[in-house]
Amino acid sequence: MTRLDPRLAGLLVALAALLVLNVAITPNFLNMQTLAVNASQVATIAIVAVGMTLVIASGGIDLSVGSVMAVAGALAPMIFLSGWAVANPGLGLVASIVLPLLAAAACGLFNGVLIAHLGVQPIIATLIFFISGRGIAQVLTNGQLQTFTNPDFTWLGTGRILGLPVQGWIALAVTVVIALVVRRTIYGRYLLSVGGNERASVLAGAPVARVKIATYVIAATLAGLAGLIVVAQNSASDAARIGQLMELDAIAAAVVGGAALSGGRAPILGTLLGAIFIQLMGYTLIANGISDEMTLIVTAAIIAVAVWLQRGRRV
Amino acid sequence: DLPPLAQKDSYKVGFAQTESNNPWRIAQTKSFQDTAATCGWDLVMTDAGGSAAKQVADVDSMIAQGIEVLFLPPREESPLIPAVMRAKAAGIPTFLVDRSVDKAVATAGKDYVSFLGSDFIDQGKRVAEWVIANHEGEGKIIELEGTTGSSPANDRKKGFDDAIGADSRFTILESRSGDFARDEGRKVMETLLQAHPDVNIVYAHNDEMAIGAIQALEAAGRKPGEDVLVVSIDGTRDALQAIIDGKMGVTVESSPFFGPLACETMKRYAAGETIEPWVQVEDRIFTKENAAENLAGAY
Amino acid sequence: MTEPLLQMTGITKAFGGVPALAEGNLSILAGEVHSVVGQNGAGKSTLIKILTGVYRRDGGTVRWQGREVDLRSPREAQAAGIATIYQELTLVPQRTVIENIVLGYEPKTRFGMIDWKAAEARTRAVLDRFGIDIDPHRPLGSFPTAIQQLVAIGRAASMEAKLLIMDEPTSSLDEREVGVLFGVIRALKAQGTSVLYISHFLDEIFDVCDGVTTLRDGRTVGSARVAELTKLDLIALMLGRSAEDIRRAGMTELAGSARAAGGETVLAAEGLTTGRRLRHLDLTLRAGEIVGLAGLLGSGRTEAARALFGMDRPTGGALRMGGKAVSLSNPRAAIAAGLAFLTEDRKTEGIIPDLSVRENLTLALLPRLSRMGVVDEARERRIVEGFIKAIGIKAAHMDQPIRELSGGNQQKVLLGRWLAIEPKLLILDEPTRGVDVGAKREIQAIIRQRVEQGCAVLLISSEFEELIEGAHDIVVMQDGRTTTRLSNPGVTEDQLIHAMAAGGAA
Amino acid sequence: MPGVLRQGHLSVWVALAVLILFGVLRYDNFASAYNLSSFLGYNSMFVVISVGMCLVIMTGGIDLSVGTVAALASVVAAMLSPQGLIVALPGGVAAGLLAGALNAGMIAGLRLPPFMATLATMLAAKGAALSLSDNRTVPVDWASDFTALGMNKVANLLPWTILVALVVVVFAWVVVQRTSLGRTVLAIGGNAEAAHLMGLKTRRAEVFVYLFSGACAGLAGVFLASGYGAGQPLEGAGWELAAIAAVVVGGTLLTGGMGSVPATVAGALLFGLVFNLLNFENGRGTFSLSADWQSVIRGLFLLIVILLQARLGRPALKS
Ligand SMILES: Nc1ncnc2c1ncn2[C@@H]1O[C@H](COP(=O)(O)OP(=O)(O)OP(=O)(O)O)[C@@H](O)[C@H]1O
Ligand SMILES: Nc1ncnc2c1ncn2[C@@H]1O[C@H](COP(=O)(O)OP(=O)(O)OP(=O)(O)O)[C@@H](O)[C@H]1O
Ligand SMILES: [Mg+2]
Ligand SMILES: [Mg+2]
Repeated sequence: MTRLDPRLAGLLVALAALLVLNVAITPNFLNMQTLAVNASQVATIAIVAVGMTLVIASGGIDLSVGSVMAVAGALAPMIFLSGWAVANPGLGLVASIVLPLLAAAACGLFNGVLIAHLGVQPIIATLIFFISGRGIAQVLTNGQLQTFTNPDFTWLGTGRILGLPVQGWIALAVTVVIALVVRRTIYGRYLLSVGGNERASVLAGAPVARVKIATYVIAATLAGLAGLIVVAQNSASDAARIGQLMELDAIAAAVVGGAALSGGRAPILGTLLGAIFIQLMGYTLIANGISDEMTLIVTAAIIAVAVWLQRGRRV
Repeated sequence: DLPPLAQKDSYKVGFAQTESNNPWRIAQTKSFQDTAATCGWDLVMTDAGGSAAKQVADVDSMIAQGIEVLFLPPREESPLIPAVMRAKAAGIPTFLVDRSVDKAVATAGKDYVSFLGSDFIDQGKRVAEWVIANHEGEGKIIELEGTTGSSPANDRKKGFDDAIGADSRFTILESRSGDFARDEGRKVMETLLQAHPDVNIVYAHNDEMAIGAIQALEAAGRKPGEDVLVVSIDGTRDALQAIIDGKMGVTVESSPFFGPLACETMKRYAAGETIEPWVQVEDRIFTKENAAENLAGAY
Repeated sequence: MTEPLLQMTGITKAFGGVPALAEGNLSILAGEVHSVVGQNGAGKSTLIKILTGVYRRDGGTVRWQGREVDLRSPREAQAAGIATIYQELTLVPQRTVIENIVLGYEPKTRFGMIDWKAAEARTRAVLDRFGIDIDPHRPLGSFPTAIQQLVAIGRAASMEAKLLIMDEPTSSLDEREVGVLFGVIRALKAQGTSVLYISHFLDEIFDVCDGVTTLRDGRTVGSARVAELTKLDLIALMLGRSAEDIRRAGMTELAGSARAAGGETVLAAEGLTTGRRLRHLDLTLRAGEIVGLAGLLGSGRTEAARALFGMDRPTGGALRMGGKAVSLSNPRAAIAAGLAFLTEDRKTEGIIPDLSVRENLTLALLPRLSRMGVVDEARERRIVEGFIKAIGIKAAHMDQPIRELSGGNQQKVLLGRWLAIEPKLLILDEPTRGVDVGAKREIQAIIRQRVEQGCAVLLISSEFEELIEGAHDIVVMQDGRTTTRLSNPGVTEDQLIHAMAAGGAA
Repeated sequence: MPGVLRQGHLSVWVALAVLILFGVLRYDNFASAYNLSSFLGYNSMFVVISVGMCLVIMTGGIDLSVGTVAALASVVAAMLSPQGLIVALPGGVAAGLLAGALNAGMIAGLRLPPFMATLATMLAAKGAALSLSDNRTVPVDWASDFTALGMNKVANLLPWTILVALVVVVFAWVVVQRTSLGRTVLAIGGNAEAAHLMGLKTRRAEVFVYLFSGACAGLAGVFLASGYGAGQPLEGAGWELAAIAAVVVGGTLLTGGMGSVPATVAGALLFGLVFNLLNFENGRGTFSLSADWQSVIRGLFLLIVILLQARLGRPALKS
């Protein structure tokens, strides 16, 4: 039935080891607030990484997620701070969530069309938006930092449900839904087959272009969602900074979680665990006062080891 | 032996910005743009995207275009020396803005006209002095540093650490980079707060990180301004508001509005005046006494 | 007697606990052409890959030229004098033909640089030897499978090895190329080179081989001189049944399938043209009828299939279904219209290696297996279960990744993929390639059964026997055009060869 | 064998020619010796890392670490600069080689995916650069001959760095075109499994490309320290993407198996040229492009080149 990937088991062991280590050495590790902090910090990476996993499964890569976050994050305050939204608070709030997500989806559509219909290599196609997307966001906001107080909107980033941050729940929900989509739907099956062998998939009747476009749209929409969360969390939108380096974090989470950059595999739960692993590792280093330079070096070593543990063994 | 500058109505002026990824830089750029209209500048602007090497190449391309005056905020002390030297060789008077270059290699009055700006070390020191004067009892400090390796981060750290170290009441529990960003500052603060719940002072190298720290404190149920004192540098509108709201203690100004000063200094130079090597910018200090009145003028 | 050139004894190998080889023995004399036969999944390729260091063996010994050896990589094997053509083509499609022939053995100038002139000369010599006339500066991947296979053979044959291993080298060659290959093998043998020759075409074994070793379920069950065996003996040994059984069952299952009278036309091509390859295709395919497509290598049979299946855009002519002109713009449209196409290159155009047997088998069926985008997995499992039994797919379980299956079993899964959609027209390009005699009959039986139920079949095959016994009509192609239509029964091999060769290039 | 102007590589040369023509016609002083030499001086760093990246990508790999490795090498070279060029140059290159060896070990030895292995090295090199430099730029010894490499010019026109870069380019080109090592590099990218089964020395070739790329990054770091008078631990951000873009715009597929060294150089120069032209456009003052618009325009430009490439025919296999 469900194949429990031995890779996943390896990651779980590593995660458990990290937890034990923290309980032993990190001050005040075992309390609710620690969980809340980590859940809130991991949420955006996890959400983006889940989308990235789909893209990677299709045999692609998406460098533009950070820029898409910036675009969505720049749009939201522009909308709810506009005169119209102030006059219609309810509608304004909905619009300030839906419209940025649509804009993000449009960015994904752009990537997807370049890749699926014009045959541009994914890393380059998404590099275009990586370079210019943030510029667009900055042009939109005139380069200004937008700060605001809007409790309804900031609930997305600061609210709590059952004592845990809203965005943590959102990330969990996204993971579960996407995992089900991959496992149970025809889209998921086509996704894996397109990533596994594109030519054969075409011949077996898979709608390759549509699958790819859908994948980039999903990834971009999730990135947009993450962008909204970041903005809500900060009560500020800084187009120059939102989502910076997110593409690398997301790819790292996906790969540590067991995705293969050659495509054809989409371990969504693994991605969530991968994101948690990376988050917890960062937390451990900061909380224990490892210097910034050493943090970089230790992170590098841990990523290498984690990927080494993950690497698929062929006989 | 500085290149002379003729007195004219209009000049072709180069402004080689280092980057545009934070509100401070954007305000600075805008200040130069606004001044261009009033000061008779035909402004050539470039953006180095945070790369010192590209900034030198940008200056090169401006020299090729025949600018008459150069305003340069050097990204780093040493790497921009070639740019200063080449401008000098091309007969272009250069004014350094907001950061300086390595004094051992290039000197004001000889290689460039003057340095216009404030003193990052002094900014840090002034924050420390305010804390020493206004904090009662023991102080356990978390320091949120700017971008690792950048000169304002290094200088603001040095100024603060040296001054605060002189008073034995204070200990720095942890000092860590928040990358000059609100989001990163908040995340680091959230984590450090878990490890060091006994903290009662947060010193951030800029206001954005300070705001991030305030958010982290509030999310953890702490009361910034009451049980934790937050102090920083910049003087942004959000920081002044936080001071007014009682969540923040002090912010030392680091003004980005260089345009008028640049115009004035250039005119003085063209008129044949000898310019002092350091045209110091008077940085104000904002506390709850004067925050409200300065809110409107902040960026 | 002198010691054999190669002696492998008691070789064992298991993949993830599942044994592939339990007791592999193989002994090859210097200067002999030796064959290993066995059903799909018997362990032939595994045995070879163990010899050449692709896999590590779990147990057993290998003696090479009288000494015990442990070859740990293909490179070491080559250095020891063993050149290999693996079952799955292992060349670099993006690189030119020249590079693929000389890679690793480049002629050098005095300064250690590659001497491209000499490399080209060597390539031309190899190509000439096989009678191929192509531009060797073009990327190898731009040529059809058969050419690629010949290049692989040419590369290995030009290495001057002591032992040349060929794992199903003729699976995509036609009779003429096979003849050329045999000439080369005999010449090598005359020079004292040994050849290990694996093939499911038993006739070929009787043609060129001196000795034969039989594998069954990972065990060597016999080794003999070819001259002492009959074909029937060999099959019996492979399948583990008595010769009598086999005789009764007949050799080709396609033989004697009755033509359904007056089946209606499913698909008709009238003067179909694509780009520059397919020049003129006239073809009528009726329900309940098998039409064979014959032709020399490069005559455009695969191109014809691609055009029918909507893979290449037609530039002229018409395609009709049920009397109406249709245009199938892509495979998806073709599938929707009831077409199925089993391609000749299963590795690049067939399997999705990391997906399971189940997921591979139902790939084309998915739209019908799902409601509102959700796949009905229970039904899927039932269907796959049925096919695994019906076609006799040998897999550990249906969730095993297909890449772990032997070549022949992969082919069966792909056939299952197309049978599952119950097509109106089934296009089969070399469907029994790499399939053992037993399985070949099973596959043929399934095809016949489908035809009797009213399916139309277009059968592309380089095996005369399969065409003559199996097809109701045989259409012959030459140079991208259909030239002749021969009607069964009554077509003879001579007639077919004549029709294929007649006229020459237009 | 292959003409420099092969089909798939044509677009980059066309684009380069068009942009140069545009610049010469539109801007005064664009074609001046001053601009040419400063352009070449600055871009020699990108030429070098792009060539290293090109060979890596030919194997189907990628090297994300080039930017931070260059920064690390610049720090090392700056620290060695009092010993003179003769020590600092090899020292910086050795730092690059060390990082390359780390990559090679993880990729060819432990079989980690190149993307992740070099990502790890990217972080580690940054950490190392910051530790070594104590978080500060490291000024070079201006009294030594170290800065001669980066600041002096032949005939007051051609910077020494571009000449050194040219040597690297020719070396890479010869390796790819004329040695079995180079052909193995291409074969790995085409089909790694096949290359292994064909008995090629695939490990050796993989080790070579990562070492080479590391050395190129090291050399770029030396150029950086020497040309700008300091070791800069924070420089090099985004260089890897610039190099990848240069390689791809030069017609190389990221899946490997093909590619062109000269076209990669053209790709690197092309991107440098875009920056240069934008600076000149700003100077014309007809309209002032803000930094935000500049990145939008660069993205659009990349889009146009890519679309051009799709038009002029990809070097893809269509069979
Ligand atoms: N890499 C692998 N992983 C798991 N199982 C494998 C692997 N390679 C081969 N097998 C299994 O080993 C057995 C022998 O396979 P092998 O390829 O040697 O058969 P073969 O005799 O060459 O068959 P064919 O005639 O179909 O090529 C098969 O059951 C196959 O599923
Ligand atoms: N010997 C050859 N010399 C040159 N080109 C060839 C040769 N063989 C095939 N080709 C190319 O392949 C095209 C047709 O190949 P196609 O694959 O359709 O043939 P086929 O009859 O299906 O052969 P196969 O049995 O190999 O599948 C030809 O038009 C030609 O371009
Ligand atoms: Mg086999
Ligand atoms: Mg064919």
